[in-house]
Amino acid sequence: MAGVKPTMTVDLAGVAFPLPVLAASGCLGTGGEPTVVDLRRLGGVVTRSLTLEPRRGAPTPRMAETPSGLLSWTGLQNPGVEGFLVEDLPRLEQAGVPVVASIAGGGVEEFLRVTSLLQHRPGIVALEVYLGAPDEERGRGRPFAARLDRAVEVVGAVARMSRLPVFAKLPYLEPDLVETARACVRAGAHGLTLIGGVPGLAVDAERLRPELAAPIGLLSGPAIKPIALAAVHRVARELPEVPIMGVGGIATGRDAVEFLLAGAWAVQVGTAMLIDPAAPVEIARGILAYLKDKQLESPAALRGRLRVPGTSP
Amino acid sequence: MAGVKPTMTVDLAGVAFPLPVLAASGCLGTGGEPTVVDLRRLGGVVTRSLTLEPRRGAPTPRMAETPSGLLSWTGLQNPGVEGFLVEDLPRLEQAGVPVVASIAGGGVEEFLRVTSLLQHRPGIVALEVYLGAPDEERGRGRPFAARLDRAVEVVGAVARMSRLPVFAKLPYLEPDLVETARACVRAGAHGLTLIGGVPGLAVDAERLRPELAAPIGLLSGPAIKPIALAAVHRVARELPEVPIMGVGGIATGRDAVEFLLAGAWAVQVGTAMLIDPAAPVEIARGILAYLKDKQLESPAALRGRLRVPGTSP
Amino acid sequence: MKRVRAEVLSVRRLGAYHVLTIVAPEVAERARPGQFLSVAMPPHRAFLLRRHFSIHQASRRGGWAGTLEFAVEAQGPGTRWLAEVKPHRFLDVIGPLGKPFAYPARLTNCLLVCEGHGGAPISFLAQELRARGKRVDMLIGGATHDHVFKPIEAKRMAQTIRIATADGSMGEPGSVADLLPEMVEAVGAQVVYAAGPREMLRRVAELCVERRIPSQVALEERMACGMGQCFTCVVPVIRKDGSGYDHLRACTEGPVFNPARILWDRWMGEAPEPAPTPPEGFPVVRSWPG
Amino acid sequence: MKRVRAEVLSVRRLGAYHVLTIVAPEVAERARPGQFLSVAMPPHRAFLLRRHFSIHQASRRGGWAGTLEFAVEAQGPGTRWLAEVKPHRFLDVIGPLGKPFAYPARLTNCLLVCEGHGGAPISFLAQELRARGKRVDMLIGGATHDHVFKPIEAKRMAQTIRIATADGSMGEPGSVADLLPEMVEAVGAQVVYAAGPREMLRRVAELCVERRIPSQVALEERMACGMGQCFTCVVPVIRKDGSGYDHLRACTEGPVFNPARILWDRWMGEAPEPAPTPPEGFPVVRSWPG
Ligand SMILES: Cc1cc2nc3c(=O)[nH]c(=O)nc-3n(C[C@H](O)[C@H](O)[C@H](O)COP(=O)(O)OP(=O)(O)OC[C@H]3O[C@@H](n4cnc5c(N)ncnc54)[C@H](O)[C@@H]3O)c2cc1C
Ligand SMILES: Cc1cc2nc3c(=O)[nH]c(=O)nc-3n(C[C@H](O)[C@H](O)[C@H](O)COP(=O)(O)OP(=O)(O)OC[C@H]3O[C@@H](n4cnc5c(N)ncnc54)[C@H](O)[C@@H]3O)c2cc1C
Ligand SMILES: Cc1cc2nc3c(=O)[nH]c(=O)nc-3n(C[C@H](O)[C@H](O)[C@H](O)COP(=O)(O)O)c2cc1C
Ligand SMILES: Cc1cc2nc3c(=O)[nH]c(=O)nc-3n(C[C@H](O)[C@H](O)[C@H](O)COP(=O)(O)O)c2cc1C
Ligand code: FES
Ligand code: FES
Repeated sequence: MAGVKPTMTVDLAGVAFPLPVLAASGCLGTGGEPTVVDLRRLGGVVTRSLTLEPRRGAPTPRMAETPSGLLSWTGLQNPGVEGFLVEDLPRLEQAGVPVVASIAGGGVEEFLRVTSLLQHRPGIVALEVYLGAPDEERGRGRPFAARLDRAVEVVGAVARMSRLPVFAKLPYLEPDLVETARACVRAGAHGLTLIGGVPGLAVDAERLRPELAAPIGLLSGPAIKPIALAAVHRVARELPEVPIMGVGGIATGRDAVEFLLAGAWAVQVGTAMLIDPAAPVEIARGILAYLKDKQLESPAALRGRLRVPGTSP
Repeated sequence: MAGVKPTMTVDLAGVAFPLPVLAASGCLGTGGEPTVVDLRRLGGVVTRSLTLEPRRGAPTPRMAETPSGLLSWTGLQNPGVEGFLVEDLPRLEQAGVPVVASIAGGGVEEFLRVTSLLQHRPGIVALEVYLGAPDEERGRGRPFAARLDRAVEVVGAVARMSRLPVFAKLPYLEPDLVETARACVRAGAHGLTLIGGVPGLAVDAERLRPELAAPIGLLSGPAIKPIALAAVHRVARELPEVPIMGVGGIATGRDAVEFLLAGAWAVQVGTAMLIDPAAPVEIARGILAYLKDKQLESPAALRGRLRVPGTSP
Repeated sequence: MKRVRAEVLSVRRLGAYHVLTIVAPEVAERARPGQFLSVAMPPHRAFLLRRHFSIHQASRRGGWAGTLEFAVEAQGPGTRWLAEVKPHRFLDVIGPLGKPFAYPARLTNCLLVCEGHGGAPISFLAQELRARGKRVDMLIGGATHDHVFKPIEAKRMAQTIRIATADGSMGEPGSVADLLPEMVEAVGAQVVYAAGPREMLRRVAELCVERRIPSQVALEERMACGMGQCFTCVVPVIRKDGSGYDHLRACTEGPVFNPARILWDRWMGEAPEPAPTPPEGFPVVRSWPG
Repeated sequence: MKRVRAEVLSVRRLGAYHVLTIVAPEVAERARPGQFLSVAMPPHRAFLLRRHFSIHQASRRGGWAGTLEFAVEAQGPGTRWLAEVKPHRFLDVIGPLGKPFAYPARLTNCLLVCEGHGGAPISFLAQELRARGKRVDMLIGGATHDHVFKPIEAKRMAQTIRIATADGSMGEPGSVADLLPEMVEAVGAQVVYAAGPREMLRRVAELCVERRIPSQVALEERMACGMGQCFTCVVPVIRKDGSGYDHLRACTEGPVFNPARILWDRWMGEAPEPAPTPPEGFPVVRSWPG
């Protein structure tokens, strides 16, 4: 067998990521904490979602374990843009890892101010607009993504201002996921990140209380993998030209390959990295092994290769 | 401790179920097959969703196992109303178990014809309108629940005709679950069944194919328990007077108690019964033990007792 | 069918397989070749569903009375767990499940064909046919010699036996299906029974239809419940009156089927299908023309 | 912090606990009382997250050099699995994690208070304080006598010790917090250290604030990662300048905190909160007035 030596670089909206595996938002602190994760071996880091001012976030308890899943809601706790730029970005920059800044806000104005403060900073290669963030301006705390007009407004405003490629990150939506994704792209998003968890509740029957103070949290981890895969598949089939970061329950190289086959251009890893800080490295290794085994030259060769019976390959 | 002897009967929309644990639709065949499940020890049986004519359903493969979940799509395979009435109902009737007939159809007319054939049959105590059924008439195969107007149309038509209480069964919807539930109740539904699984995809990376022929299936089992609990909680909080059957990932008595606390009036068990045919019996036993331990008189005493911090109990 | 707590008596390594012997008198009593067991997985696992295994042996008499054997080929987490189960542990077992192979009333020359763990039910069948005074000939195959199921025992039971392995490490290289036409002639097969991979079964089916030899095959389709409740395990089978086909449950209406009636293309996912209507996140019911 | 594959040397039953000894020289070398370990769960389980345990002992010298001990109270699936781990199995361990107890520079009389498995870190601390020439007095409690952590060893290390159990099966009936005021007086406590259930810690905090005794408590809050990445483990802590409070991570900024700065009501979920805005299925960010 001729030994194909695959290249692992992927290009999404003009940004070259050295590996198709990024740390998902909120699962690597702000990125600047000392950690057992070797930043240099990541394809990129998506920061914790950043707001203009520091936010203290939700009260505890903030998490519960569920069958093959993690239910959590930290309520956008973050040090604010300034805190991030001073405390965290330098260390990320030093590691030389591509940084995708996740931006959030309670209203359109805040998203724009965060964008303006981040988009010129060296090291930051793209923005991810967190549409799961609660719309405090017009949505009574529901996420921007829950209203198509608001999702479009935020994404559009950020995309018009931004000099960097903009990824719109959507929570799980049913049935309007594809429609919302399409609207975000029309509004100017250069790419999409799918998905940001599924709302869930855990109950403590002994204490007659929700396990989370929130009380609703977002479900992540292997439990949601099929849901995230379906989301990526549906959107990728309708919008094959749009770069998609697949995220949700990825824990192994094989999981990542499944997302690439379903139509993702790259993947992000959240919960798995909380359990095994080396997970992204192992996942990248697994993708490489798969490519070699299948004699393929790059992760892009897998994109959307899923053969649905009855459709042409 | 004064030994409270709880009664397990629950009343939903005027129907008395001897136990608050029913077999969920599609997980006990049509109900008439010989099985290791002891029908007499169930609170009730929801039939496989019935259409006017027999349906052959989806091609195989129809299932895949996912982390703590089952992904499946049988495509409404069922013997048709006539087949059910002749083959299955007699055996259910003989067992004396309350039967909830799950009705489905490709369009409003079919739902109505199924209703008219079922509603006078002895043994059938209620109807469950399966809004996850694909709308072949106006929805290009998307479920009725995906369009509020169609959900309302079907539920309204069935409720107007039916002499039996009507439960609307909703799939997971985001963000419009509460809105759709409310519209179904306004249209005449006497109760709600929440939820009917979450769309998901499983990928066979070796064969570059979806694991299911469908290719999208519905995720069920413990993986979705937090999602179903959140759905029940959200709707119950907004519609406290409406009887809710909670379903999704219930495998133990404790799981069932969590649903009752979150606002369900009774629960249904699907996937768990495929794994352990005695699961509903064990679940009912677990609820009883919990009630005794907490000195409560009936499952209704648990309803919505979840104490959300900051709200009155 | 019965649900029992069955003690594991022993776990023996046998080439690529692990043969488990369990104590389950009520199941053993009724078990017939072609039927299967369903075994529950341990609690707190990410894999929840029961696993299904053909009955390889059911002892109704003698020192082993009341025991059952099944052979596990460790592939995924469930079979790997079972292969490592310790003796004296109890398993939650339901069985016997499904329709068994039918024995021929008058015909005598039975050709039994298997590949891989399909050898487990076929070897049980061979024994029962012999006990009924039938002539048994066998074709046994597998990926490697390790996957050839109990060839020595087969030699004892069968008049003639031929072996094929994919890698040629035992018997002839290739599939048993390659040897089938010759073997059918050589032994004067009047009935053919087969168990194993779909591709092989399909070739058996084609040959038997062509030569008009009655035959039965034991299929494996993914099963969520194994007991007829969920309809996830169906196989497209042509109606007796030829008026179309039905989706029959492999767990209750099978796993043994008349291969002449199976729509192989359709079952194996090769039928030209209309492009699915956009599911938009929800499964779509597709009607399949008969 | 280091991530290591640590061999389990032994698992000893100790009343309601199982004490695991593992080989992890790089971790043992740095470990200090109050710090903790995170242990990965086995694959294919429905419970995925690492579990966290206070370091009970770290041997840097002698025959046991390079080993660590932690005590597991089996409650849920994760701790039950650990309690049954067999020697020579390897665990995926990260440690030492978190901020340790600070040793007093000048003050000498240290009162150590614990209940339940809080005894594990407190016993380690007692030993280290003794090694630094401090006077150690101890209050040890638990639900039953089985939950009183190593009382004999405590007697050896402490000048005085008193015991309380909820069911009165050992020492006095009730909580160690009931004995605290008397004990503080009796031993002339200059510093108080505590670990155990929240209710008890809170009472320790109140007394120490009232009497102006410097104190430190080791908290347990649910942790998804234990390494500072996820912010799920926060505790509301009043800022040094009194200008409000911050949500600090128990895993990196704790688990040892100055109890005077913890907003106990808020942390324990008893603060009167505004009714949550309707989340409509999505979590809602709530701003918490400082
Ligand atoms: C009627 C019948 C008889 C069988 N007899 C035997 C036997 O005698 N010896 C033996 O080794 N195996 C037998 N199998 C196959 C065996 O059930 C699977 O290999 C096993 O379920 C795989 O589980 P896993 O966890 O190891 O693999 P995984 O691939 O992780 O299983 C994932 C899911 O797919 C299902 N699945 C995977 N492979 C198969 C398959 N081939 N057939 C049906 N479902 C599958 C599993 O049940 C499970 O739900 C039989 C299957 C059926 C249906
Ligand atoms: C810093 C720290 C030190 C600890 N030291 C010890 C110790 O020395 N000995 C000991 O027996 N236990 C200790 N615990 C508690 C121990 O981590 C939990 O008992 C254990 O995680 C429960 O896991 P489970 O699977 O048995 O229970 P489950 O209830 O099934 O756990 C479900 C989830 O809740 C979390 N959880 C449950 N209880 C606790 C708790 N008390 N604190 C934090 N998370 C919890 C688990 O980590 C898991 O994510 C400590 C916890 C922390 C945070
Ligand atoms: C503790 C935690 C915090 C998170 N915080 C954020 C966040 O601030 N912004 C965001 O876009 N997503 C956040 N997420 C969502 C993840 O980025 C990811 O979309 C989700 O967890 C699904 O992926 P996973 O299954 O790999 O974890 C968070 C997830 C977790 C578990
Ligand atoms: C194999 C299978 C078939 C099902 N068929 C139907 C059906 O015909 N009609 C219906 O309303 N729900 C059907 N469901 C959904 C269940 O009734 C239930 O809502 C869902 O599985 C979630 O519950 P669970 O997690 O307890 O399984 C089916 C579920 C499974 C697993
Ligand atoms: S596996 Fe459930 S019906 Fe056959
Ligand atoms: S547990 Fe993840 S930050 Fe503390």
